[in-house]
Amino acid sequence: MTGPVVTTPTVSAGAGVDRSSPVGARIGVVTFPGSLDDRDALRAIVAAGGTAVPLWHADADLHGVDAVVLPGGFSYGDYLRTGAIARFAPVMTAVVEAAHDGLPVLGICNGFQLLTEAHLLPGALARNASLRFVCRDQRLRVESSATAWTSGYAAGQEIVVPVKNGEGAYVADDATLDALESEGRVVVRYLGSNPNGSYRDIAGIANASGTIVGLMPHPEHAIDPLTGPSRDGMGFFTSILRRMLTGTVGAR
Amino acid sequence: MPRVVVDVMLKPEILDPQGQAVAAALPRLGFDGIVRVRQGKRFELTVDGEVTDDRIAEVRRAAETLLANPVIEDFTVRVEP
Amino acid sequence: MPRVVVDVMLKPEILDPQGQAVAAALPRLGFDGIVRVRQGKRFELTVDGEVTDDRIAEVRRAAETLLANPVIEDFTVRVEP
Amino acid sequence: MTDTTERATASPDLEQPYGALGLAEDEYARIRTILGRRPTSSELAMYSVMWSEHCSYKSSKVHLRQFAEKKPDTDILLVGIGENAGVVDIGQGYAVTFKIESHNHPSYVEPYQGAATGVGGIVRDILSMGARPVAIADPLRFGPPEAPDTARVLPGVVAGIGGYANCLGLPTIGGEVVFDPSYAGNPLVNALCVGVMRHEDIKLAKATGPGNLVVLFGSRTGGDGIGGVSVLASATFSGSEGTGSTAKRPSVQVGDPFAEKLLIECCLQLYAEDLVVGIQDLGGAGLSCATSELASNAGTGMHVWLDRVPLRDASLGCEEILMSESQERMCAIVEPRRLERFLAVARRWDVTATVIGEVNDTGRLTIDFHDERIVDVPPRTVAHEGPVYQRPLHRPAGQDALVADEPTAHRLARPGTGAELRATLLRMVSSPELADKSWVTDQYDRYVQGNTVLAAPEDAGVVRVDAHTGLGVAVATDGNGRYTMLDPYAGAQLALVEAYRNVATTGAVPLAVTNCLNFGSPEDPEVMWQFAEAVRGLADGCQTLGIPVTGGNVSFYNQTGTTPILPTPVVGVLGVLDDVARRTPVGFRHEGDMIFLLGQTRDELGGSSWAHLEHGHLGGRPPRVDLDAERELAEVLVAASRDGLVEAAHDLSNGGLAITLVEACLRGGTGARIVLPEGVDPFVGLFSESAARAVVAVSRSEELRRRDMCVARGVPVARIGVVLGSALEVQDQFIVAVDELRAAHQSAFPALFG
Ligand SMILES: Nc1ncnc2c1ncn2[C@@H]1O[C@H](COP(=O)(O)OP(=O)(O)O)[C@@H](O)[C@H]1O
Ligand SMILES: [Mg+2]
Repeated sequence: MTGPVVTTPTVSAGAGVDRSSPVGARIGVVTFPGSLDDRDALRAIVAAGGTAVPLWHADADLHGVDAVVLPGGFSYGDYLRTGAIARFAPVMTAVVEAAHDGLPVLGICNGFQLLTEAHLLPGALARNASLRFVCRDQRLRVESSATAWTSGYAAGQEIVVPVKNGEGAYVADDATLDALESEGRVVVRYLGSNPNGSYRDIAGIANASGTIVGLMPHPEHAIDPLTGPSRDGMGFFTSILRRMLTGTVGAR
Repeated sequence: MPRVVVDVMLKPEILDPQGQAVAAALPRLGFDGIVRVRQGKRFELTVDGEVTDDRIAEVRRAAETLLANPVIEDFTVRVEP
Repeated sequence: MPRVVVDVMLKPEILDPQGQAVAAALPRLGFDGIVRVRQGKRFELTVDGEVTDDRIAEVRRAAETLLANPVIEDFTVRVEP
Repeated sequence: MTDTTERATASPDLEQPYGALGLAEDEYARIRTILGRRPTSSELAMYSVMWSEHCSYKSSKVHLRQFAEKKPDTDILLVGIGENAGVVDIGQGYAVTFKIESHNHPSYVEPYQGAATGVGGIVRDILSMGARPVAIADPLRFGPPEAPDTARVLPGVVAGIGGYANCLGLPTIGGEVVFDPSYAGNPLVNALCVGVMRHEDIKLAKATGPGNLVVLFGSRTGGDGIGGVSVLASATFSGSEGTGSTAKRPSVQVGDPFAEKLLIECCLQLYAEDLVVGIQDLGGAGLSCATSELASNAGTGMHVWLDRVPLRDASLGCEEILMSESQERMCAIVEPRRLERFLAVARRWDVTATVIGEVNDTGRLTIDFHDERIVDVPPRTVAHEGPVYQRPLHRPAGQDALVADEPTAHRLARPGTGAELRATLLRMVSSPELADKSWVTDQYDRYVQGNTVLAAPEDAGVVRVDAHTGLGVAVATDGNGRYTMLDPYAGAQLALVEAYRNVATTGAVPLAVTNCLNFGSPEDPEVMWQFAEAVRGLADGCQTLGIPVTGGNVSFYNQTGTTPILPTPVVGVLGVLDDVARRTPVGFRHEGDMIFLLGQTRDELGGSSWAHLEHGHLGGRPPRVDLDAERELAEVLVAASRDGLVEAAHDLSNGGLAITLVEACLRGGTGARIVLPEGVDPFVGLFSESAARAVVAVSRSEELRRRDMCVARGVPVARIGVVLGSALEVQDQFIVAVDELRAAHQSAFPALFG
């Protein structure tokens, strides 16, 4: 958390590493007070072959990263609303600005909540319908491979990735939902039973250009069958690295 | 339809981490005039028929048993004007 | 010290599972007169000095930017009597 | 007016409310002798809380000594009993610390907050050893599942544990959910935490180095839990002398997991930069405990300016500040030259840190409040030289009758036909005691930190410690109040061997033990007999198995009215895996694998799930304990995992072979065809709870090696079937579809708790 670059990948040997992925792209992971899955996101980036760069909430400098991951956790305890206070962290000013200029951003769980609070993505995440925190291995369908973070999947591909949240119900008004659907911006959808009461089983969405993606499930916890249900989540990280290499980021 | 509001707040002596988190965030956003925040719950109840004294008494009992946790919370009941 | 209250409620069109759960529990406990429940948040803010119009405006801005999420929530600000 | 030492000397005859504070007359007299005067009200507060049962272990100490006396010969203990938590060497320069604690009474009063602050407390214990907390387990016990109060307590407790642990980023990897009417007014909420560190990072609670500073950091101090720590002290300070105010004080503490998360990260950075000399968490007895223990452990003195303590509630009197159990606080000893950096690290994590005192060499703990001396005591007398009691013991009058009431076929009707066996199995599988617990465990984040290799419903939780080598640890907790009621000596050992077996089943080598002893009142000689027997059993068991007790916790006064709970020693066993990739899971996953039963089955149904669930019966003797057999079984299971011989393994416990087979089938999503060994009564074979047994699944190609290994170690082994299809079939008895079993297994909790 103190050094600028994670040099020693904390990942088990050979675990889910995609040898064909490009090396070198620098992907930042922001640590807010209360972030929890920041190390796991860093680990997933390294496992995918990228260079993981820890970013600190109080530092408005993005250190020249090529993309940013906003990780899971309970930033500021999530006491007010999830992501509501983190949105005002100095680093977010830089992230929002860069995101408007096309910097790819992936928000996972708390990061998704934060993206909606920061109005980089529409809608909001509300309390789970069950009123309980839910942690389980979830079947998902990747609805769109036309984003910076899902280009490595086939549209319609089914994957299994953990969800773990207490406020993961995606809500928005009908007009917004209809627009998301018609513009192909629903990126992942829950299959089987909906874990949190999300409208239209939505698990993740993208902005219009496909650079910004937010989802409640945790792909960083599905990179190694030893510590997760599958390695199905790896595609989010290899997708962005491949996009970097081919220089198509933000220019869909 | 008539509406009865039950406000539930943590007892003053109980730690309120939620209120604290908000209070700590406000000055960072440039709101300096707010010195203390406590966060509680607000229930808006729509009651059947008129708001009689009996209804209010019922709401009060509901507040006591379900809406508030008397071990750590206080509540007030009032009819919305 | 003077107190300003901000009430935050989910917009009517947004699902309120907490309110629903309470509404479902009430009849089980024998409270039959309450037909609908919505649950929201209540913030009690203690402000510095007098409650001037400026202060109220500040609280309103704080509510807009931080205390409520206008995408899904409405809020009201009032000075506690 | 503040009650100063001067005033105490000048007014020796002032009446003091020591009785209301839970101190006996002779205890009060001893305090006067120690001080050579009457105590000030602050000193009285400190002694009363530190000499309470909870802090001083006055009734249990004479028994707990056996854990040290009978400690097996081992060099794995880097820090032994007596510190916040023991530390175990797991090799490769890594050390693990783990400990279990109870938060029973607070969780009854306010289930969510009681359980949440229970997690917070044990995590700080682990943190104070210098370790990063890496996992939680939560053994829980509640009243009857269908009781209305259980519907209040259980969901609240579970949400509280999840709410706190999830927010800290700690995976919850194991635990228990047990029901019995005796816990109705007194649920048991025990929490275990595991932490990992490098050997050189171990920290101790010692205030060494005169001139060093005492820094209090974390949350501000409020009026929480005052008096809560001395279970007997219901009296408040309102009647006492001094500054004690009459304001209302909360009886319940509210946890702030976000504050604790920051405290964890702050401490880990402080350790990494080597900025602390000694450190102690603030738990029960708050500052009274932290200051006196830090000074006493180091044999130094300490001076504290109590008015410097940052307060949440300005109306607190000095006695209350000393006794407050406000959560999320730590106390560090810091060299003056490191202070600036210390404070900078604290600021980085938004943690309030304040110098409240200084270490000196006076051998006394002195505390001032606004320039007046309110405490002047030898710290050892507060922290370590409290009263010790040899409480009277008495074997319960009804014990013989209880043991004589064997669940024989004559006394309790047993299912005779295949159809009856099938119906019995389905009823038992759908009882909350044996049903699927994912309603509970799905509320816990098991993935966070990215190192969880096994979690519920596996036999033990397994977390990876080192990603390069795959080094990891396994932990399991067990306890059985029914067995312990029938025979406390054997019951404690059965808890031990079950946890031990669970750890070995995953392939981990069992290394060390922690325990939480939940009992009724120590003033009841019959309860005290149960306690003494249980401790003796546990100490003997650990000695024979060769694994030391590294720490634990005693919780007395668990009773409703005068009726005590079932005596419930909960035992946690820690094991190590050189490579977690070798862990053995529970589920039968591969069609065609051969199923073996290891160990010997006897007609042992005393205290069993069957007797309890089908007949509401508790009597007879619990299953026989055979520690040598347990050790041999564990060796076979560990060796099999190391050599890659087994595809799955699951131990036998509550509900016997039948339940073990159901769980392995459901977990793996397969069926099995079982042929019970010849000469075995089908009912006994399926439902007996004989210990030292496990089921393993072996691929056909490994069958011979497997058998040889068992034979070589003298472990009885029988091939009982094959993984096959989508039904569980017990040949010549019954067949039941896995889907039907799953529906029965999964329905219980949602039906009860929504
Ligand atoms: N049942 C027990 N078995 C072994 N050690 C115990 C037991 N109960 C308490 N201890 C040890 O006694 C010491 C004091 O316990 P405790 O008061 O719970 O610690 P803390 O002060 O950290 O809360 C600790 O080292 C603890 O491990
Ligand atoms: Mg401790």
